[in-house]
Amino acid sequence: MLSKIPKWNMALLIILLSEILIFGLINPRFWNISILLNSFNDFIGIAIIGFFVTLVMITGGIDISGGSIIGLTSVLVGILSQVVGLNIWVALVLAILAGGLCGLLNGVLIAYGRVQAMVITLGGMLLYSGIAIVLVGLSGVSAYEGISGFSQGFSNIAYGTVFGIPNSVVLFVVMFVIAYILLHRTKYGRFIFLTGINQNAAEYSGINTKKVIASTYVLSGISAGVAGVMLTSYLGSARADFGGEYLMPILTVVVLGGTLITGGKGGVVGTALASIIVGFMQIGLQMGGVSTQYIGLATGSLLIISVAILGISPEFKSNVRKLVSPKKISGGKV
Amino acid sequence: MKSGGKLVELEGIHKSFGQNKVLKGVSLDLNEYEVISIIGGNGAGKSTLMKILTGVHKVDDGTIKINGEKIKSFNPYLAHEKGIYLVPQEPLLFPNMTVEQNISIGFSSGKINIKEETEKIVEELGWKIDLNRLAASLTIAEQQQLEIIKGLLRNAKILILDEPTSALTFSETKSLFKVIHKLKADGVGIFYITHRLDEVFEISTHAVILRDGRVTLRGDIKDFTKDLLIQGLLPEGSDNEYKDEFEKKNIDRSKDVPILKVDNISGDGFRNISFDIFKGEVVGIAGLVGAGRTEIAEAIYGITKVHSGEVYLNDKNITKLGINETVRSGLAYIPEDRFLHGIFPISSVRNNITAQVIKRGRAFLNTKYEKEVTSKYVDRLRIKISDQNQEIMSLSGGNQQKAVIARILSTNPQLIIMDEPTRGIDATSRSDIYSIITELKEQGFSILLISSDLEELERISDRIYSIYRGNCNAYLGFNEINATNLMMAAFGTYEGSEAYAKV
Amino acid sequence: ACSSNDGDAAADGESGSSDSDASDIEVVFIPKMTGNAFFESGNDGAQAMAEEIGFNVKYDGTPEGTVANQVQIINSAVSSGADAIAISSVSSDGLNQALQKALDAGVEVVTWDSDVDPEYRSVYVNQGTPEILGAMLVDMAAEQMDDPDGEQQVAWFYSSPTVPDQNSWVDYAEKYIADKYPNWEVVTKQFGEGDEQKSLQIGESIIESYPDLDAVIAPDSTALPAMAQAAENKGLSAEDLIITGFASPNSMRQFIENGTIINHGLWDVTDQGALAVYIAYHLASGNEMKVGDTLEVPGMAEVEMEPNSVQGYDYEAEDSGIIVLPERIVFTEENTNDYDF
Amino acid sequence: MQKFKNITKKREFRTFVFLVAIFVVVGLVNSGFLSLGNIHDSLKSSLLYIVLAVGLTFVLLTGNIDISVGGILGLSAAVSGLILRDGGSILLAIVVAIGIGGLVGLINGLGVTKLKISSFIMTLGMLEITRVVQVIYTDGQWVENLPVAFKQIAQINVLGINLLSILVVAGLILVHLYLTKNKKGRYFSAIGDNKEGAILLGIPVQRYVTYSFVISGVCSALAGLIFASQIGFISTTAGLGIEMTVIAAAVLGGVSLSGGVGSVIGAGIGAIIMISINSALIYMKVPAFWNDAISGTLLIVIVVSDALLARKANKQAKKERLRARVLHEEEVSVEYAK
Ligand SMILES: Nc1ncnc2c1ncn2[C@@H]1O[C@H](COP(=O)(O)OP(=O)(O)OP(=O)(O)O)[C@@H](O)[C@H]1O
Ligand SMILES: Nc1ncnc2c1ncn2[C@@H]1O[C@H](COP(=O)(O)OP(=O)(O)OP(=O)(O)O)[C@@H](O)[C@H]1O
Ligand SMILES: [Mg+2]
Ligand SMILES: [Mg+2]
Repeated sequence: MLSKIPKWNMALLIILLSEILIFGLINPRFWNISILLNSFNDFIGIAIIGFFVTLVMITGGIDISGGSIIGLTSVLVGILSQVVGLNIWVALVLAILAGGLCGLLNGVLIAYGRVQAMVITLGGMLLYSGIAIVLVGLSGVSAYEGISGFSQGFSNIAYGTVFGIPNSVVLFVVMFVIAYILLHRTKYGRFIFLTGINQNAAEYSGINTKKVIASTYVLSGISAGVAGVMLTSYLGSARADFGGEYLMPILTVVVLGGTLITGGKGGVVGTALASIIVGFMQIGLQMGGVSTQYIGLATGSLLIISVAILGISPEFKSNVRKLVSPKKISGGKV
Repeated sequence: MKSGGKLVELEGIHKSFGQNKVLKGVSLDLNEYEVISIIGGNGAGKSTLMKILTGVHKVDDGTIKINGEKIKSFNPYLAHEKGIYLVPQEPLLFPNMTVEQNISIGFSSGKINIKEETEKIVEELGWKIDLNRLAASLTIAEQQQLEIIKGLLRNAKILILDEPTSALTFSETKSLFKVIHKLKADGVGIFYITHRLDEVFEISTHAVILRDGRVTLRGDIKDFTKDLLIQGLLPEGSDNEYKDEFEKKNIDRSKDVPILKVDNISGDGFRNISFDIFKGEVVGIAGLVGAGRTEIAEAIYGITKVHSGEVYLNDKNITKLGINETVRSGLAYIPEDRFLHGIFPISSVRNNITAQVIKRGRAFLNTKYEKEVTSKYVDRLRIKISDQNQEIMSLSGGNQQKAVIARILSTNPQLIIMDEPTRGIDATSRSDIYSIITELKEQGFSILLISSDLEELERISDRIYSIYRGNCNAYLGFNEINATNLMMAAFGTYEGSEAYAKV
Repeated sequence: ACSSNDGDAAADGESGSSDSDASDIEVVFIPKMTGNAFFESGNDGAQAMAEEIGFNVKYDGTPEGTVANQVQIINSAVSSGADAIAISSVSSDGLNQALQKALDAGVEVVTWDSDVDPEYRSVYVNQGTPEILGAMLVDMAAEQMDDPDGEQQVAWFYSSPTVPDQNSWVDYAEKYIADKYPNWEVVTKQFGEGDEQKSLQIGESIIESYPDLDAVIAPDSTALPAMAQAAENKGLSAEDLIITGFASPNSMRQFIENGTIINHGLWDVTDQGALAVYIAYHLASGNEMKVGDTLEVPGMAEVEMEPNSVQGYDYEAEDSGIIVLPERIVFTEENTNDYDF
Repeated sequence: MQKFKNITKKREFRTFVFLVAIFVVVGLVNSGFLSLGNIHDSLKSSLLYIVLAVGLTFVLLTGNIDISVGGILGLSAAVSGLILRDGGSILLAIVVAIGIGGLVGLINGLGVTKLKISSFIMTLGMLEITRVVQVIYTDGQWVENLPVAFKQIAQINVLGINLLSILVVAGLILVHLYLTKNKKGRYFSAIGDNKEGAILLGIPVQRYVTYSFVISGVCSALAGLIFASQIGFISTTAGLGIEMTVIAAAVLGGVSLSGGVGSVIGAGIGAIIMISINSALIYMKVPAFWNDAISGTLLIVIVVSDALLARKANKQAKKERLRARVLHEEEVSVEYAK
């Protein structure tokens, strides 16, 4: 299943296009390009973490701590800039680095401790959001009010535009290109695949698989940090509980994008398409009058049906062929 | 010879995987009291045919009759009911179960005492096997032994052995043959697949040559000679004669500086090992399964720790280096367990072959270069593929092995440690590999060859060290290398020109 | 009583084509989270009101109730051309930019239950200020005590340290305690994360690890029933441990009836929901509301728009104010059967 | 003695030691934590997680995963809760719940085996679908005021021990025996250990994979009933996010996510650890805003130290085995004398 990734990307593209077509027919406002572009803000966090969780998943791991790293970096941006009084841009860089540090902890424990990634990052998920709450608790700002009062420059991160294109779209593209090049164009990316397919064989081939594995978690942590900064700017406030609900959506876009949960196969193009599909589906259905709490039915069905259709197609096709020409295939006797 | 009832009748079997037509109308019968050797090149379709006979693969076309009864829809469960058992080419054990659990699982008749039966058969074979060990900790040879034991225990009416001896040495093979002869006498029908042509004459009643998805030759074993078999195996219409020769010269290298100098190393599974390898020679390592040869190789390569002693590559101390650094220093290793340590199963042939060359390159990949390297080695090793992007898992076992060898060769290492390099490789390809080894020697590369195939060791090694229970017990110089000496050495009873391990 | 149904057709920016026909008006009614009895009851009220008047209410929320989700919902409400939003916000400031965009697009913004920065909405339908509610929580516990002025150990138990409203009530309540009942000691503050099983377990652990505890105050619709269940499991009645807080009467009735608790409070969230969407509809129909205005609401008493200062805000504007629900209810054995939400 | 030694080598034993360690450490701070009452409570609180973990273990053993447990729990609890609230019999409610669990499990299983959808995707999709179905079925309302008789079930004590706990523990042991001693029970781990090998041996792989999902679904439904009985009301978000806790519990107890390894006993102990952490922090009187940070750290410390211990033991075993093969100095002379 999903073995022909380019084919799967094609399928995703078709899903995306038909989605745009159908939702537009239901509510023509959906075709408003600025609504579509601005909607990137609402799933950018899921997408950019998804890009790098794709790398993690290809090594055969999983990272579910991204959502809580968002909360932690958001709080850090807030505390460093508002409470400690650092320059906002310095605070922002430090917060992203902290995200990388969280990823490093995950990565080192998983790669060098050889512990199952799911549990380590689950522990990480609790730990990082816990740290965020503790930081807020210790710094004296009230956890429930959030930290706000950011400068206009900071809020431009999310609300600015480049040549009329919203920054969120630009960031989406930039992070995508980085992930794409890393994964599909460099030696490092190849090592990620090889490690995910057979860590032993990669090790015997002289690839430092532990470093490769650990580094993907660092990248994933950094991307979560970037998402945290983006979200803080977008929402104009820093809170510990930001990102908490991203856990399943991130995994959804990665697996819907065609990356094998067992590692070794996949790609960021699929993740990018899938995140747009899921993001647009959300808006499209909402604009079509569907209440958000029912959208899970659509995403769930989409997930199962699309993968099922691709999965059965070879068998299905051969069955159809057999039905059409019941007896002989070709090939002569000896 | 007794002749018995018909067990298996295959007729007009067709099978393709996608575009790849693997079996093009194979017809084959097996009777009681028969051992049919199936031989054929890598990728000829032998394993596929046998998997069809066990219901693992569905036939596209053709009929299967078991005990005269036509089978419509076949599956492994049904195959077991019919008394068919396959000992697979690649061991398919349950790594997280103990040896005993591996033997007992899926046993259909609960009546017999499995433990007792196992002990009986193990004794008969003379193999050592600890029932409480976890299968994950078995070496490939031990896994193969376990698979064979499983097969022998099943009381199968139709037993299929797919290259059972590829990782076994002569002594294990011999005891296996004894058991096979007994089974045959009991009326069991046996399909036996091998690339070791000598075995064919030792064990079978009939031989079948499968080439390119068709049976090209079949008959009573008495009608065959080894040359006839080889002729039958050669690609159709190929005019190039099969060169079954390997040239080696006795050169006095004692004055040269060794490429690899192993100086009295000890580690887990071996102790006090010393030897040298010089430029342009093949040094063999002989020994029985479990003697500790692989452990020595892995310690040199940097996978496991050397407790004491030193290893020098070109005078550089590489004892404490990790795999990364040893690779960079010019060492390469072909591991014995292809599936666990060799291939990247769900990756393309190209990515498998270039996995190590790209390490030398820059940060960015160069697809053109990768394609070139791949096609060069695919041609040179005659790897049977339909496309460079084909998943390596869909290749036959022998072709997978060749891809692994291609990967190592492509890095141009100074010294290659080959651990069972021709396991599962057919006779013609084997000579391809030997000729590459000759070439490498001429170019000044050196090879450390660990092999369970006595004939191979004898033919291509310039010098041989023998390992017996973790100690180096004998040395065979160029002129001392022959089958008898090798056998004695492996059993720890040979005393060669240089004394070893006399503490 | 349908006085404002015939308000004149002042065009509001976005829903340009809207005339006085009520069925053209869509109000998006946004809870903090879905799947919570409190908000579902609010929605019941909102839907009933919409049905009565004839406008549309779309109930839109997510089970997780996070800032990002609410922003996303606001954004698509605006994109899809809704006329008004009535929202219970999960964050006092996180929605500001999204609401600003809504206002820019001509969408009316009303808040209910939990407010945002007053600049970004017209009316807040308030169940009571934190002072009122904080004091109410404490008083409900105090009135059950034999000696409220004596030394009493109390515990707080609600959903999480990051939700705004519950924390703000508790903050005020603690001030109130320090003021009025200085001998009380707050021994612990626990969070159930809105998870029933965890809340039950924490409830039991609170009972076990604070044997001298006198009262647990649980202003959370999951924590309160779970706490009562915990007490019931431990065989405690209201005599042994005072349990009170905010939750809907339906979820607490059995505990009142079997004597596990004496009282708990809430306001009529059905009314609150109804009022919120009615005001939103009223504004979206082109009417204006100014501080001091009164409004006749169908099926309810007349309400008055008070200045933001009642909630302690600095921001004052003519068209921004607060409507405080007239009453909050303390449910006891006597009256619990009068309510169904 | 030998037997005891064998037990100590088992993975479950280490998990059990961690559990005891947590109780002892917390007990040092607050002796109440070591009281029988609290141990009893901890077991009771863990029941539904134990049941979920048992079901999930079947799926994990076959090398698959089931993310939909929380959704099935919520849906079956809500449907049977409505039956009970509206005066239906308890038996009917139980049957319906199990039916729902079994049905969703069957859909999961068929999706995985017949449509060849990876189990992660299949059950993730089903998780979302069951959640929405629950909202639609209950009209977004909580199911409240369950009959006292039903709630009482969770509180029945036999000889001072909670009846449900006895049933669950007894069931756990039976399932453990089935999985380890029964010929067919071992198929589950065999499939996860080596699918190709299992196919070759004639094990009906697809059927057993499907069974595993059905079992997991039924267990989720049973957990839903325990949930309803213990808690007495069912929100539309009942069991939200529970899958991660259950997965962590199973892994903590030594079940491998890649299949073939693990036991239900271990998973059950893992569940008790995961759940006891919640109350441990209350007993230790740590300010609650530390909870997540501490549980996260604890989880990491346990799995990492366990992995290190396991690795060390493996290395030691390998070393000993290899060493035993080597002919050592004292033996050499003997050998050569022959
Ligand atoms: N599962 C599969 N999918 C696709 N192709 C396959 C598959 N299994 C085998 N093949 C192809 O079928 C052909 C025959 O393979 P098979 O394993 O039967 O060869 P073999 O005769 O056993 O060779 P060897 O001696 O190397 O084991 C090869 O070309 C191989 O690539
Ligand atoms: N407990 C274990 N766990 C994992 N791998 C093991 C274990 N024990 C041995 N091995 C591996 O088995 C291999 C060694 O095999 P073996 O002991 O048969 O070596 P050998 O004596 O050289 O065998 P042969 O003579 O057949 O090559 C190495 O790859 C080693 O790492
Ligand atoms: Mg083969
Ligand atoms: Mg070996």
